[in-house]
Amino acid sequence: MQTHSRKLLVVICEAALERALVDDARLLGAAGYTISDVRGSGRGGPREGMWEADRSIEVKVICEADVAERLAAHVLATYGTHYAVTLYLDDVSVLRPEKF
Amino acid sequence: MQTHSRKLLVVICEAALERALVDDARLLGAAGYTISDVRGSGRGGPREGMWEADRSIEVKVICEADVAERLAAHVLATYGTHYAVTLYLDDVSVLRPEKF
Amino acid sequence: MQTHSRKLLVVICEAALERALVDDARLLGAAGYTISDVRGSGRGGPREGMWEADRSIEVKVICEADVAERLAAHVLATYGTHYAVTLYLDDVSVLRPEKF
Amino acid sequence: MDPIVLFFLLGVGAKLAKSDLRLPEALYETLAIFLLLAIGLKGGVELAKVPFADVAVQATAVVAMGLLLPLPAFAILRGLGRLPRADAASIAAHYGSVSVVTFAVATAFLTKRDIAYEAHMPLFVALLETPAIVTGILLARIGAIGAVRWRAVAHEVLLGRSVVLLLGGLTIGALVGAEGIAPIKLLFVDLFKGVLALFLLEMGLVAGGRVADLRRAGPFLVAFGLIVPLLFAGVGIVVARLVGLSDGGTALLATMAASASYIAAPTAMRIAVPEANPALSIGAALGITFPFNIFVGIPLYLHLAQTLRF
Amino acid sequence: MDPIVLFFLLGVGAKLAKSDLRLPEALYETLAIFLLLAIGLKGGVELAKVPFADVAVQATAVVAMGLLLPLPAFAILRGLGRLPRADAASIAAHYGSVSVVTFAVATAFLTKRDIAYEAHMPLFVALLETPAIVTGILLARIGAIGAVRWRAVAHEVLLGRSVVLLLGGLTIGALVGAEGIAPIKLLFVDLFKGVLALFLLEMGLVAGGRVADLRRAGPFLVAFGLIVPLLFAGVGIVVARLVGLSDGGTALLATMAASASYIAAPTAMRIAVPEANPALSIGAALGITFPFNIFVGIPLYLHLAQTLRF
Amino acid sequence: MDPIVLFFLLGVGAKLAKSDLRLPEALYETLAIFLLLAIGLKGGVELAKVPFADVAVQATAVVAMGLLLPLPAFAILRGLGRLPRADAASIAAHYGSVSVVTFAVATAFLTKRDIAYEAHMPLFVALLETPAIVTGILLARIGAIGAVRWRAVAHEVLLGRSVVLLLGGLTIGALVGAEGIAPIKLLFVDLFKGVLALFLLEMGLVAGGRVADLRRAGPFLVAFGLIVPLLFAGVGIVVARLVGLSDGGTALLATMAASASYIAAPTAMRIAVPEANPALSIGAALGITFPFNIFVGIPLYLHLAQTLRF
Ligand SMILES: Nc1ncnc2c1ncn2[C@@H]1O[C@H](COP(=O)(O)O)[C@@H](O)[C@H]1O
Ligand SMILES: Nc1ncnc2c1ncn2[C@@H]1O[C@H](COP(=O)(O)O)[C@@H](O)[C@H]1O
Ligand SMILES: Nc1ncnc2c1ncn2[C@@H]1O[C@H](COP(=O)(O)O)[C@@H](O)[C@H]1O
Ligand code: NA
Ligand code: NA
Ligand code: NA
Repeated sequence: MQTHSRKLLVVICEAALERALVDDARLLGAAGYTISDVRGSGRGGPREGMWEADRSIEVKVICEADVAERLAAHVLATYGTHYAVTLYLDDVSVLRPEKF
Repeated sequence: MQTHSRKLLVVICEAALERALVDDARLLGAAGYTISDVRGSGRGGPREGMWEADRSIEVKVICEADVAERLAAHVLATYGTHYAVTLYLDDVSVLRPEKF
Repeated sequence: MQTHSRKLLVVICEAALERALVDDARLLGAAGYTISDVRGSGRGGPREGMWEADRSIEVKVICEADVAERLAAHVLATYGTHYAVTLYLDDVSVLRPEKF
Repeated sequence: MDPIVLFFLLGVGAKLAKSDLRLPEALYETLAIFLLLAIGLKGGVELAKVPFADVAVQATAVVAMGLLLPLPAFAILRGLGRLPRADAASIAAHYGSVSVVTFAVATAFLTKRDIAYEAHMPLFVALLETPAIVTGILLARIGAIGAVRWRAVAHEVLLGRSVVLLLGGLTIGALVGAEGIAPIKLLFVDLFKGVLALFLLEMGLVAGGRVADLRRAGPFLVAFGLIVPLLFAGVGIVVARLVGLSDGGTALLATMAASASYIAAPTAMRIAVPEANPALSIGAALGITFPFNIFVGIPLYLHLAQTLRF
Repeated sequence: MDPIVLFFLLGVGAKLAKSDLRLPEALYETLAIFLLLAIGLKGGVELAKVPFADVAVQATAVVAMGLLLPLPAFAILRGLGRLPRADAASIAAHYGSVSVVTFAVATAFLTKRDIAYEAHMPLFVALLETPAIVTGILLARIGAIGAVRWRAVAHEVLLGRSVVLLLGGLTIGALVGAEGIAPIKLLFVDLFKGVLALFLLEMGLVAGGRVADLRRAGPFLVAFGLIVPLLFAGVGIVVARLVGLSDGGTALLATMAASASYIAAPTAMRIAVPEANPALSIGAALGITFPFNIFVGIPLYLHLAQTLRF
Repeated sequence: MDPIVLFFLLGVGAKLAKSDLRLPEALYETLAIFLLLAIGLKGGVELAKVPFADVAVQATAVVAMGLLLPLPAFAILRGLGRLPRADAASIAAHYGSVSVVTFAVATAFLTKRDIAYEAHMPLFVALLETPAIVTGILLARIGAIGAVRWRAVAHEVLLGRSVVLLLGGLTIGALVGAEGIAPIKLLFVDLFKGVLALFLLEMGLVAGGRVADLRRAGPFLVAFGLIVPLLFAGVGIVVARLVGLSDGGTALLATMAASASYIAAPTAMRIAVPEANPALSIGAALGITFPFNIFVGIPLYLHLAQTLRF
């Protein structure tokens, strides 16, 4: 089965950033995204998602390496300093390259 | 610590496929699966999960490479054309190979 | 863009372990964690998350390889026998190494 | 104007204005479960009082109507709309089936005006959900019936949430009767209208989100969503008269016929006829026909029911 | 028949029929929180009226009963059932503890028949939850008490959701009294029965899902789940008589003794005795004993309470 | 003592005791949506009765108050607290805005004592939410107004959930009037107090979780959270007197001025002034000022409103 390698960018951050991240992703060339509600803890302390300001999301974007890098850099530059943001990149393989 | 490499197949699709995917996974030899509710957007447009027909799920299956490939191929062949489906494969390592 | 490789440890288990896992992760040197509610099935049979004893969680920890291995080994040794637990390790790259 | 429909407008407005107002999905499910159970219970209590023979005749007529309604819809969609077979069949199934919430709004409308109706009408809602879906599938699969995963479909339509809750409520209501229900009446009867208002707010948010679909769907489907309900209401009125329903009951059956399903049908058709584009059927049912019915249709159908005599 | 238990049957039926009916987990939690708070509030209002001395005596007897009940259960499970120590201890803890919902169904049953009972009984529900769990853990760990993570366990049982909400409700109710509660009575008192019906629907869905466990568990555990409640109900009646409870109160204490916990106990035992197979205890408690009690047990216990005099 | 505030204490206690009691997030959202809608509906019904001119004058005064309140707060935070500009501006915005739940508790407090108040006060709650946020952003961005993403901010504050639901409820209430609301009164009016109690339980859990923030925030912010509400209450009373509100209405406006937003403001400031540390504003608003107001403030403000005459 022929597979094609892509990057998976995962951004875990405050729910307040959802709208902004979705726009950024589209602008920077991502064909889609997947979001799930999460809770957790990091340097910013625990975020249990019990109410508005305490909610976190995990945003997944599968895309070309360059798009992923641009998006990751943009996210850190724009939100990294003042928001609770964690992100990582992963190498994945997809079957329908045209989709991503 | 000795680890064993396996494939992680992730399928993001309409919630309507949950029952079918679970059956397929079992039939094609997966020992288990994990599902979470997600929202997102792709070529099929946004799916915000506000109600039945708008709900999406993410299905994770850890298994042998061949099982993953068979399952991935089957999912695309069976549901890829008419349903909102995105999938990718990833290389992961597990500690208890007999489980997967 | 300069990236740094880290390990992503994913533990899928009974919700009853949430508090314990979070403590273990901190003790063994993880700087943070992310949790989401999931459902699924494995050797222990289906866990549909319909009520307390039936709920499952997925815990993600991004950390140094040695921390990940210690944590993974600890989790299996402590909970692997009697609890519904599945875990896997993945190689990911992060941009802010000091965070993990 | 009835406050509950204003909640629908509030939802549509909020969505179109891109407000971040969003009802938690668990609330949506909870409200839906509540409405289905409550409608069933209320109907069941009355069902126990009606002679079986009468109900049997009416029920048969209603099921027959459900089986046949998709045919004219299909013809229109194929003939005038030039839609692909699968899409035409799927839309026909949605319109042949019934919208539980539209029915609930109609009953509230009648109650407010003290217009009596056969209180066992909810039984017909449950009976109307399924037949049109079967017809729709057959229309999509003529020549390839074999290809239909009937077991999966049957499971979807017969054991789907809405059928189970409606019939479950009907059965419980029929078994325990009026004073058996008394202790839970406050929740399932007295609070019904308020909960319906909340659900309409949610429906508004959802409908507001389908407007984009409609633009894609084009003028034909919009016209279809406005005209077919009138035709079907007419059919409903005729059937109601034939089985001797009261004016109120006639208005309700007309509303059922005129309403399009967006709960049972979408799920079932997605599984049975995946190649049909759900945006078309749901966009028309939710974006056009649902609002049309609650604002224009229901009062109109009542008027017709009260004036058309044979 | 009481409508609320029919909701349980509806749930079981839907699950066994593999319907996709599924109450959102948030709804399940919400209903549970509501029931616990409401039961506590109602009891608290009455608690304020009862002379402390009487309650103290009754409470002590109830706690003692909770501590001791697991012993005979454990003996049966080990002796006759030949179950591993951990499983026997865990199941014994579940049966020594109490099922809040079974208690609620029993109070509804009495209310419907206008049978009076000590209105502060909810206090005893709160008191019965914990002791049996402690005993169960000790039974599992004899010889290895040290190994028990007591802090975690204590946290689980004393600060677990159900104890906090029951005692919290009791305290608030006792502090503000009847007319203090008045403004929130509509929600916490008048709506109680309806909410209980919804919760029983959910319980039915859950119980229906445990049938597979029972098959694994085998005939002994099924018999255990049917017979032990009767024994425990007997104990409950004796204790109730000794502390001079009314017939209604006696029936309720019998029900508490006969019921098996599926909220507090499972969570606590999972942490304290992980090697015990939860499918056994939950399968028996939820799949056998819960339905047995709400259909057969409660009426029977009331009958016994009304007939057995000393 | 009012039972509903005891629910707040129960929540705080449970959280501090590290109980695993946790209301599902969907329930929190549902309760919030319900309260906002209900408050709006109730106010709207009355709004229809009041001559427009009077309301217009009062509304203008209230908006002006909202725009100016952040200024003294900002001065104190910068001058005495030596806080960074962004933090001072953000906290000032929170305190200039309003807490809907504090308002609800105050109305319950008045109702319990049969103290009349202008029933259209909810309009002012809706009007007070936004202005202070705008001022706060301007204070944070003096010299760099250009940098503000005004469109995003405007969207947040004008189309945020709370404004949409409050104004939506007000509009519906005003359109249908008292007897139009009747059929949904049971849910939105009669159940209000009970739902408010549940929400306060949740608020307690949240507030209990912010105590850590306060330790970080330090004594100055604690003092700020206790004293500024008194100053603002004074302002509120003066404004209320100027526009000729009744004693009850005056107490309510004082409460609004004294309360600090933790729904609209946090979300908006997070987007407009991200460098401000949310732990400070939320910690003070929720951990100090909210409890202070519901336990001490509200009774005090009423007393002042009844005694201070001009
Ligand atoms: N080491 C980590 N592993 C997994 N998730 C993390 C980690 N650090 C932070 N997170 C997640 O990212 C969110 C924001 O992180 P932070 O900005 O460090 O507070 C946290 O609330 C966690 O959900
Ligand atoms: N590039 C992508 N990255 C992450 N998730 C995606 C991507 N494309 C699609 N998805 C997810 O897959 C679902 C179906 O995709 P599609 O079939 O393209 O509409 C979407 O609703 C998203 O949740
Ligand atoms: N092969 C698998 N792939 C993905 N998730 C799995 C797999 N096996 C088990 N799981 C998840 O891990 C949980 C516990 O697994 P188990 O201990 O095998 O019952 C299950 O409920 C699933 O959610
Ligand atoms: Na129809
Ligand atoms: Na018991
Ligand atoms: Na204020």
